[in-house]
Amino acid sequence: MPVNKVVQSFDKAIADIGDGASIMVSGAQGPLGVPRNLLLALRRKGVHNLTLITATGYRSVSAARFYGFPHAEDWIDHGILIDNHQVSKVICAMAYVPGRDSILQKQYEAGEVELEHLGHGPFIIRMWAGAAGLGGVYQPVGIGTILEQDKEKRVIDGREYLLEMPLTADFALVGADKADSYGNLVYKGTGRQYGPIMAKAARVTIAEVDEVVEPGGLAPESIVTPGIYVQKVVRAPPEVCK
Amino acid sequence: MPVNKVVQSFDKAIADIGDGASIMVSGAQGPLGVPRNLLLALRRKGVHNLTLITATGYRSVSAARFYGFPHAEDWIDHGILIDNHQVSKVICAMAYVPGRDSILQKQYEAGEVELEHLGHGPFIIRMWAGAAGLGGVYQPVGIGTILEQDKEKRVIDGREYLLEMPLTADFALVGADKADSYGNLVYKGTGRQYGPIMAKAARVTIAEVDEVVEPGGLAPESIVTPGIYVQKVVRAPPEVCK
Amino acid sequence: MKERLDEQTMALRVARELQDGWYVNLGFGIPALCTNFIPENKTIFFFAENGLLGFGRNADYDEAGRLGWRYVDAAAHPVLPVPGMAVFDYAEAFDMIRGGHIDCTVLGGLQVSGKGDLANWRLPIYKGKGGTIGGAMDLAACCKRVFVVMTHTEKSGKPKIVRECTYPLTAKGCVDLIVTDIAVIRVTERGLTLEETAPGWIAAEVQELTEASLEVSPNLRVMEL
Amino acid sequence: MKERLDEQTMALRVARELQDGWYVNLGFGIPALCTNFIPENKTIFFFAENGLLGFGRNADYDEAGRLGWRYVDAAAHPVLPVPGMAVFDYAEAFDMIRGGHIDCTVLGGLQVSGKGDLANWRLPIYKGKGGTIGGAMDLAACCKRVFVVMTHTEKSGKPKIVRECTYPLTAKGCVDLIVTDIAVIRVTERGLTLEETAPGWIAAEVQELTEASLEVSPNLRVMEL
Repeated sequence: MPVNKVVQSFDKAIADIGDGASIMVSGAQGPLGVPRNLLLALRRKGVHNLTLITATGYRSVSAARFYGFPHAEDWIDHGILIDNHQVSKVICAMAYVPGRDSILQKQYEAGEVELEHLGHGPFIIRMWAGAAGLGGVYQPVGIGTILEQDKEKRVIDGREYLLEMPLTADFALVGADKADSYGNLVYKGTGRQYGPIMAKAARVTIAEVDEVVEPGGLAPESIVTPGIYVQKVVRAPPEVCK
Repeated sequence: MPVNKVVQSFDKAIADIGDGASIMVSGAQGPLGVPRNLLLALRRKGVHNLTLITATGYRSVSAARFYGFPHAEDWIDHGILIDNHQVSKVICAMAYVPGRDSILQKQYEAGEVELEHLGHGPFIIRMWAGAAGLGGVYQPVGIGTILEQDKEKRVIDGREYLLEMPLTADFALVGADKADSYGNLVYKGTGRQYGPIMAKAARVTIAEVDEVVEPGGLAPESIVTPGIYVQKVVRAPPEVCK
Repeated sequence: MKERLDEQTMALRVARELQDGWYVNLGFGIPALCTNFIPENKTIFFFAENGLLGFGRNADYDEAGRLGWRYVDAAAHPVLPVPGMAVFDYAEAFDMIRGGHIDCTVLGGLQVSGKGDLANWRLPIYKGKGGTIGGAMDLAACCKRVFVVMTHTEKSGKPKIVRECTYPLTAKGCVDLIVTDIAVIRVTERGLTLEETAPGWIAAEVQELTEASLEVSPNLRVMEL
Repeated sequence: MKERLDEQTMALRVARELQDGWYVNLGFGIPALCTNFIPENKTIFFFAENGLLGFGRNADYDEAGRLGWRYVDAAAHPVLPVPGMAVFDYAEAFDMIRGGHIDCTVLGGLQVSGKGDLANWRLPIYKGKGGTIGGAMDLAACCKRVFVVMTHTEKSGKPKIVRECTYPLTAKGCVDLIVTDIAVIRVTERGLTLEETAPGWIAAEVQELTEASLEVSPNLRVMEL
């Protein structure tokens, strides 16, 4: 059978995601790379107790306002799952600005949501360790800070390091520019961001892309995420958000 | 001053490499990616006591024969430095086939050369740890094998891992397809191989390329090795080896 | 002497285990011959540890020259690109292996033990640090499935399927399936199960040439070739 | 009250420290203003931790729209591409930081200690797990040089250059240079050295507003602006 990873609807693409799943979602800076329609499908489905592994613990409404997008209040990113109370744990690089009316802060302080606030480098290196099959890595960031808590510290060659454990997930939802039907992905500009690392770190990766091409439609050297890391591809309708 | 990393001769490009330097050299499979002219310059210069960090401990004459290249016996790769007795230590993924008249084997058994034979994954992950500023990584390959020797073993989540330490070098010599004058590199086909990881892991990277273009001559998304990892660029004369 | 399967036929048999859509690594030697036996209605993505996924057949010298030796596999053989192929570097390739993303590796073997230990990277006669480990340990330790294809015995007649490996180990407990020139043997938690014999061979004759003990499958059958 | 430098002037002063050919990260706020003060004869490659190296000035809404919001910096501001720019992913970006490949980061600060400890990611009033660490700890701990640009005191007048940081730490002993609205102070192994004062300020007045003790450089001079 010719392999074809293209799925015809967003609801079908996320059909296997159930209550209690762990999910990495790309997106943080700018409108590119956010798998908006997959997130909307997940909100429609209403699954609960999700573990959300994302850059931030909030919806980037202020960024959307900055861009001057009409309807910035309706900005869609991973934050909609927190806002909709579908998340029971957040693992992120940036949690929230205390006191700035954060929905996550309220849920966290009410005991509704568990929070792991990692900082950016540790967030990324843990996903990388998960993607690359490592048992753990010693990294130098966070010495003398709150990140030391509960972590093994070790001096190697005269420098201090913290042991970080691998982070994987049941699913990754990533936004990309183009896919072929084998799941090979290319990204546009800084829309690349977390796509490559999350696609590698999750067991099942679902990509929302602007364009689907036949195998051969992407030059072999230009492929950023090889199809081995991608299980499903779904095409976004043109220009939902602008 | 406009930054321009292009150097006009191979001898100038390697001028800073002295006795006792550690050097990573790309190349192993096929003719692409081998920095032939930099290696020839290093042989001309006659520096000694080099630590050579390369895929193999031999010159790929048999591969060259297989390709049907004329003068396969004169095949140029990192092996010429071993053949010329300029190397006092080899760190590699594949050392030699015992008994097959290997020059490294003779030098090693005569006590002339020190040898670290790592296997491929550990070879690469150690360079990666060096490139990425890690203190060490726990990786699962080599359990129950000779690779366990002298390594810390640790059970994490029920699986055994070995601790690998970072590997860096004073210099990397890499072969690439094109560079711009800022040192951004792109590679052709499987000529990519070790270029990206060695360029990141060494303190000074010298790239031998088939073509030099102005900044802007490479699309931002197409760049594989960003110029931050590359200190010098030198253009190869057309088609020395075929 | 009874007739044994030739290398092509062994490759044919193991190739039949490869499932549609799998990402598969083939070792040097007999494993590499599997490419000749993938039916048209199956898509297998072949992986080369030097940074290729989904490549085509070997290129001859002229074809390679026309392509500027642009794509070679891990054995340094030039290959043809096919639509949907991806190129990357060694670091990405070994992340794929170590991260458990490769569905299957087919490897040659010098010895396989009753527990599925594999020895395939060096003969034990040499005692020094040398040899060529390469990617063998990574592939054997980390791929989702490890299939070994090899002659059932050494040229001297010495069994290669043994109680304990005496040759330098590649990885412990990694082998899932052994295809030889006289049998197909599955490795399970309970040990080795003889599932198929080559035409003309019976279970007792296979056991005779095997040092480790074989459990005979209730569904033992003759290989279909 | 004596006149202090405004934000643009602080940025001008710290920007003068950036050397031709450096790869430089600029934090949010005052550090980001440095882009306005790079002379034409200097090439500085600006790094954004979301995967950009060598980008140009901020794009306005129309420019960003025409570019399809293709390039944004770590603060989510659209930027213009310039020739020689490279794009990559977060993993590569943090390898660059952690691997010590970035020549310099210019960061804002809440507190800097006499030993060069930096606190800049969260006010201490909040006790929970929240806040936005982001890449601050990585940049401060791993870049080759860390320059801090900040007002010399809090709005209340409380010194920000202190004996020991009381705010949550970003990184220990990381700061090389502090540029404030009244002084330039270098951090060495011996402590803090006052190298420059803003026009109209003398060393004793700067020390007055500084909790940590300052050694006055024998070459103390007035900032050239």
